[in-house]
Amino acid sequence: MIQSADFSVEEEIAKMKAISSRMGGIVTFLGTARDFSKGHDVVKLTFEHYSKMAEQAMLKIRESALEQFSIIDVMMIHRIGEIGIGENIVLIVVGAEHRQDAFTACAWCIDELKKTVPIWKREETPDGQIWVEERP
Amino acid sequence: MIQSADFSVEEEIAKMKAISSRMGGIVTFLGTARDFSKGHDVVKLTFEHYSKMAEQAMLKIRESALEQFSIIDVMMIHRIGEIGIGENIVLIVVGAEHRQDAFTACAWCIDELKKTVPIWKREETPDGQIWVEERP
Amino acid sequence: MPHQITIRFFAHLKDLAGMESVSLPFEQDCPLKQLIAQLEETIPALKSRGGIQMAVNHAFVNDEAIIHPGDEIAFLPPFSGG
Amino acid sequence: MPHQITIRFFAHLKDLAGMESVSLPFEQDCPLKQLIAQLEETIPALKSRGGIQMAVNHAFVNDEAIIHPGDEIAFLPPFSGG
Repeated sequence: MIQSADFSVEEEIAKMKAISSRMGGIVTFLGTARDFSKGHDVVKLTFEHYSKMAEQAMLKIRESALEQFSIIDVMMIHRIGEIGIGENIVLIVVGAEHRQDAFTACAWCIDELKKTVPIWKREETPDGQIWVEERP
Repeated sequence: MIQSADFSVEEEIAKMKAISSRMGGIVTFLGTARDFSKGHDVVKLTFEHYSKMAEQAMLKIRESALEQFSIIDVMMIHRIGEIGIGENIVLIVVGAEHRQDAFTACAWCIDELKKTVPIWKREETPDGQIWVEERP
Repeated sequence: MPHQITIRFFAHLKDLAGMESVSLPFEQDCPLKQLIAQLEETIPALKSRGGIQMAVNHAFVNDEAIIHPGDEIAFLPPFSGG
Repeated sequence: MPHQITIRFFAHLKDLAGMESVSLPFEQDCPLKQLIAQLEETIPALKSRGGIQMAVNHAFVNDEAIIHPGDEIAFLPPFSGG
């Protein structure tokens, strides 16, 4: 899901837990806005996306993760628009019977999101705005 | 920390975020009580611990993780006493500048906790109580 | 939609192109690379693009893809979400 | 504390021993293995222990460790936290 509103990690985990009582491990990745990046200060972030394509790419990651890992479910949210330092950017929640599968799938999903979802970050720095293009 | 009370994932993540504005990734492992284990139903869990030794072992894991991984901080909570199906058992929150370090450290901490912290799980099943001894 | 195509720019390409999107009259199928060549004449800054991926109707394509009237073409710089 | 030691049992060993802990009179230093041998005579079920680790004063030790009056000795079955 792509949205400008913030999300609650607790609520998203609660939704994940509600899916199955077989769930033994939930691994979560939360990406937040840092005040420093590659040697310069950052004051604020703005995320832009190619709406339809980004939604499709997120769905594809979910389907592919469910196919290739022994997990029960995976949920992804990415925020767009203006995001202040310390605020939430992205959340990935993976529920599995066993923790190793959840760790592997969660790390894979965030890597894949960065590679395949058309979302772009603009950093506002004391010296102006920078569109970030490297994959961290 | 070892406690019988439940914890709030959101609050623990908020505490982690407050530690540093350099934090870019927070990886969380939440272990919850499953209703099924190694072929039998589980109705309830009870955790027992060797208090002083368990606290020491948890501190040692934290120190060791801070030493060997590029992370900003790590926080661990394990509950003891009675725990119903679907309830939280253990939480590990790792904050880092970069996500790979957070994933690696979080997975290491939960492995290490299972290996080195004197905590024991008793499963209540429809056929009686079982002290679990294998390392999952 | 028929007889025209829409071209969309994102991130720094939007700044380079000076616009977010443009609709152009378009009558006859042609390879994407031909369309790009034409655009580069109008917007020379596009020539400096590196690592750009192209999408047609929300699917990644290469330069050889054939563009039809009604298509939505997008210039996508390297992503930086997450 | 002097002139006695405390022995603690956990998890299924607590059930086997029929007690959580016991304090025994103890005057003279001796190796842990000697103490364990004595305990096994009193509580035969302890003989069947597998994968048990021993701790003295909250630190892991092996059978050769020397026990002193005042020590706390713990029988620790394989852990199952997390």
